[in-house]
Amino acid sequence: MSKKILLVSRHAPYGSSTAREAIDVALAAAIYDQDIGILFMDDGVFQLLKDHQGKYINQKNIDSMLSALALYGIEKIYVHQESLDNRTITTNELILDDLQLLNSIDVGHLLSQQDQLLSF
Amino acid sequence: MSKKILLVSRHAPYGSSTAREAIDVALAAAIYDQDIGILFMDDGVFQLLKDHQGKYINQKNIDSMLSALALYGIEKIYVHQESLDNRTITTNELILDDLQLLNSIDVGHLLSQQDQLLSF
Amino acid sequence: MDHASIMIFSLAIYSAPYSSQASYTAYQFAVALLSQGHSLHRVFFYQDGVHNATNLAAPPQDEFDLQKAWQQLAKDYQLDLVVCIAAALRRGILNEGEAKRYDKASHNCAEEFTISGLGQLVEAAAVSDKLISFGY
Amino acid sequence: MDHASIMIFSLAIYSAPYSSQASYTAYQFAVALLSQGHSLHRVFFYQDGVHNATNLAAPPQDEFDLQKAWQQLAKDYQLDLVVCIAAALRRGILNEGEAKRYDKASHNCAEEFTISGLGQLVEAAAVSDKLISFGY
Amino acid sequence: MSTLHTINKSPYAHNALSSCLKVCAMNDGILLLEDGVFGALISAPGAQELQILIKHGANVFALVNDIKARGLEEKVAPDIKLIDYNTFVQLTLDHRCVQSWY
Amino acid sequence: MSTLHTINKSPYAHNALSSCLKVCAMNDGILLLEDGVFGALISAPGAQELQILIKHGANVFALVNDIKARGLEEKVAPDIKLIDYNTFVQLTLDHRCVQSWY
Repeated sequence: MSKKILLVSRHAPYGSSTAREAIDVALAAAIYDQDIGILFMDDGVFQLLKDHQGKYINQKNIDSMLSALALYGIEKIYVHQESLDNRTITTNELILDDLQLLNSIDVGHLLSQQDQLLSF
Repeated sequence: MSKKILLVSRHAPYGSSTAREAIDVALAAAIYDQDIGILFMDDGVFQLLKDHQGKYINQKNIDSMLSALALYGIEKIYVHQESLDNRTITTNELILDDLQLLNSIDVGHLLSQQDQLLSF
Repeated sequence: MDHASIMIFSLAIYSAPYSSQASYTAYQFAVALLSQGHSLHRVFFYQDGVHNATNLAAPPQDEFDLQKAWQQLAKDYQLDLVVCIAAALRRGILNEGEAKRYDKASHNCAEEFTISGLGQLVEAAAVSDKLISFGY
Repeated sequence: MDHASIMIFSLAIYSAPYSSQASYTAYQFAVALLSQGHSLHRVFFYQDGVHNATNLAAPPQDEFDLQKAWQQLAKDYQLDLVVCIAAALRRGILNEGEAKRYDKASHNCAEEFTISGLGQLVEAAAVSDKLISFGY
Repeated sequence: MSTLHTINKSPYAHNALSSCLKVCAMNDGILLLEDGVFGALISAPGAQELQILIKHGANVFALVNDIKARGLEEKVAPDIKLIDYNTFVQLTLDHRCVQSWY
Repeated sequence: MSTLHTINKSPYAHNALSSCLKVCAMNDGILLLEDGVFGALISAPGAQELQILIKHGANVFALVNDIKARGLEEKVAPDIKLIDYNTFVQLTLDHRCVQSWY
């Protein structure tokens, strides 16, 4: 009963709990052995920046939660290139290495090839 | 101890409760005899459109709540002209008559002349 | 509707009732799909969606009571309404068992709702034909 | 700080803790103004801000517990923490009196919080030098 | 197969619609609902892109209950189809997945 | 007297900052906080207008705790002053009123 599931994470970290609670869903999907991928786009790409210091606002670091994705066996991590470009973020500023950069058309294709989408 | 208070209402009606709960604050200020004005700008101007039919989503009509403003003695009702223009809304489409239309510079002046701002 | 076209839905609700319209839309979507004879496997309440499960809301009598509406729909269709435990604990939604475990004097989760883990969202995604998200 | 420069603040908080950072910012603002010797006339909780008043939240032990922090700050400084009754009833935040009035089996408003009407926000605007809004 | 995109935020205030339009394919569907129905106005941000998508075969819908609640019935742009909750359910069946932009 | 404007939403996602910039006077102050601090990036929507305001005498601030939490310390545009919660309190005293854009 395993399905191809993509989690779409579009919100900035810290200002709201959406980014954090989306990661929890990705990790749960990995634990339950689903075929899960995760796509970061729009302000969601800010989650991938290095050097978060959540302690300054009494929150846990989002970037270290994201580092757990690989430990949980989540290998399909996609990033919308235009979202990075608009924010003048380069890939060497990002916490994760094994990212697949997608243009907008590729994102549309990726969405259309899933069995389920989890929108955050 | 009466102060010059301006309530700023910037959110669209119905999708969230902000617009509705802002009006409740304006009415409460009028009851407690404060010198209260209300400014509609950004998506807040959608609250002023005629012919709301909240019953279709099981909500009370915002436009009829706004009609109560005059009954409560709230006479200073300001609308940001550019917010109307951007939404191609003309003044004859609006529920209230005694509106003061302000350009952006006037809005800045208005904000600076208050004793308190209530931001919604 | 013939049997072959019956589809299995699950809904994921991420926003609080009243404050946001999204829970209301999800409720109307649930009513529509059930009236068409489809199956609703689960409604999963996450993030601020957990506030749909409170039994302490007392809205004015002339307003639509969404929390009560969910409870009635659950009774009518034997729905599986599941509240995420991690999201609920952070937001102050507890059933009797969790209240005891955390030494709280009271509890407020309506009995038609089950408190469980995020695995229930994942399982819903796995076994349903359609999972629809309702965000804030 | 000399006496003449002591100012009277009130804060209006419109968003839920945890889900939004705004309540946390408001808390830090309150701590800062109090540490500077200013006066905090009232903190008024409205819209989703009423969830700051729950006594049923049980966040993980390694996370900051904002509800508890408000309660402690209220004790330390004899703060007037007021929850809007209309907003609270719709969202399932009740004290013992309201629970009885609405025939609810339990209540969940921490004792450091008072439930009252919107007039308390208006009064705070009238008597304070500065009213600061913290929105979602 | 194609995707159904739902948008529940006003395009005057949020980027949900504009982000959706970047990745929306010609055979996808777009459903405006809740405050997203302000995107059905002729002058709304993204309205031109919506009309171009429609000309190329995409379907754009708006929940009629949300349109009526907000008093927008007379202001909806051409070729945006007003639908009810039952049709919303059918749309989710006509598309492979639903991406909710919020 | 002048107004202090606080913005707590990302300018990439919301219109809070751009709306504020329309009505902000030259002697006003702007404070970016929470997700609003993404507006302190050099390339953010509204960044040019912020720089123009600064050149004309307006003061633009960002809460340093929010900047650090998000890993943005090295990316803040010139002349945006990083401040702590104590200075936030002082800013509310230096201005007549506070308008919160959210």
